[in-house]
Amino acid sequence: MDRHHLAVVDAAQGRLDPAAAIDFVSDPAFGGIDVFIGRVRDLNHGRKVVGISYDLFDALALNGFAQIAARAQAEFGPRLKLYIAHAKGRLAVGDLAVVIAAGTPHRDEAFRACRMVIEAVKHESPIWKQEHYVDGDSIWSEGCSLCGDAADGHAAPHAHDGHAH
Amino acid sequence: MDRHHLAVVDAAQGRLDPAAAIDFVSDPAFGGIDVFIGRVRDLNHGRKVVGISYDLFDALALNGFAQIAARAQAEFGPRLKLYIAHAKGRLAVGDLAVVIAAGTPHRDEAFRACRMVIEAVKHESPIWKQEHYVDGDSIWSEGCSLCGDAADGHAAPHAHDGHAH
Amino acid sequence: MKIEISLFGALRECEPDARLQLELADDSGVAGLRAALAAHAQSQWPAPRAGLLGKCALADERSILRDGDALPVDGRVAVLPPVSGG
Amino acid sequence: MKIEISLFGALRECEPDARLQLELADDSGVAGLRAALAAHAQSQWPAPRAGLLGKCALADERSILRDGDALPVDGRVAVLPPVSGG
Repeated sequence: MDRHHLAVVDAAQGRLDPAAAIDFVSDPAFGGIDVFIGRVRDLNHGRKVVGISYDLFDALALNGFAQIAARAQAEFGPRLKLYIAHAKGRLAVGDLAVVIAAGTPHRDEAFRACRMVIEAVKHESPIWKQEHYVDGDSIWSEGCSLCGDAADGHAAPHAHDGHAH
Repeated sequence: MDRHHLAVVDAAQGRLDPAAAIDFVSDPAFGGIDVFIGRVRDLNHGRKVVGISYDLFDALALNGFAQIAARAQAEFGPRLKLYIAHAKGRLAVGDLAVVIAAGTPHRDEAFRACRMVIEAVKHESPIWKQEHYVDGDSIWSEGCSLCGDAADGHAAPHAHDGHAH
Repeated sequence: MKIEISLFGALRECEPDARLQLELADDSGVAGLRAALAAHAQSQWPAPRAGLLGKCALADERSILRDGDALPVDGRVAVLPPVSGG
Repeated sequence: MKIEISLFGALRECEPDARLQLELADDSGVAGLRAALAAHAQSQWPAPRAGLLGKCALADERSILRDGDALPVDGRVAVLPPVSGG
């Protein structure tokens, strides 16, 4: 599916590249591109963070990205181009965890598609985050259970157990 | 104001640079960055476009960008970093007309700030677009009058005369 | 006072270098300038451009000028057709 | 049949190489696997990890498996704790 670039990028082998994302979703017919970049930040829930390790079930994650892209295309039109890339492995503060880009003829669809995709990636993809703190402690984030609504493959809003998204 | 980069970039002297925008709004405390890129597309209202000339009243545009940034900061918090750059002069299809980037601790504010800023830039800034068509014709776009609501400096929704935004 | 007027967008081509000067009484205010400009456009510009003037805002480098405002002390005013950035 | 189970996230450290094998009747289905896995976790894993299992989904490489589904023919199943990507 050459309108969608879907990738899991091992931190040991490369970095996420917003410029590549922008290039990929560019098209002479497109006036609007929206790009979301998620970075590792230095503080979470009041604790000093030194890094994050991401664990992924790669095969299911990539199949899930393809399903998310198909849903976005159904909602925002067949011409939509999407770039979805998530990092895997150990990242430092400031490293990029996720890059989403959406290109469309007009800007409204670009914004909405990009937002829809990042929400779906965060709530449905088999990705797990372990935060490493300055005091040497490490904690796996609580996250969203896939047993409920999300297990149907829909992006239905669901209750969260007080964890940050 | 070092949290805001505001620029008018003459096409004869340089290009808009999304990577510079991303760098500018990055911060160790930020987890979310949203970037909007507006490009010249090859078709508008069914006519083949070969390029666009942008005319700007630079001084007022930059003062307006600063006001828009101040409003965004009032709405999304003092830590918001913003990059607002608009091209001026003659652009070809695929060239970048505008780049907006917003960096914030969490992604919701980044998306909303970026969207608010591009809407304000499009509806309030003293910028005029002349489309050049493949048949040699050129037409100034109809645009939004600044006499009404927008003249108060507010981003109030207002009726449009059937022109595309 | 002499008012130096800059034209933008579709109005640029109405005057050489997209500029014109109008002489106005010091107390004529923005409303007076708008009236003088309309009279000038009516007689000098092609009809569609003169008609566009009704949708134009007037401004200095800092903000839009309302009809009740005084003329800028530096005598410089911009005529802003409906905008179409982005 | 032999089921090869992969563990992810907070459950990785519960087994060497984050894997375990369980022997199940061919017709036990996903519900049977879930029960066998819970029994194993109850006896072998520290309590908080075993408790996490109740919030976990089971999946193959293509999709989430529901309790009524048959076991995957290739015998490979992943245990997915609540997710926290992005």
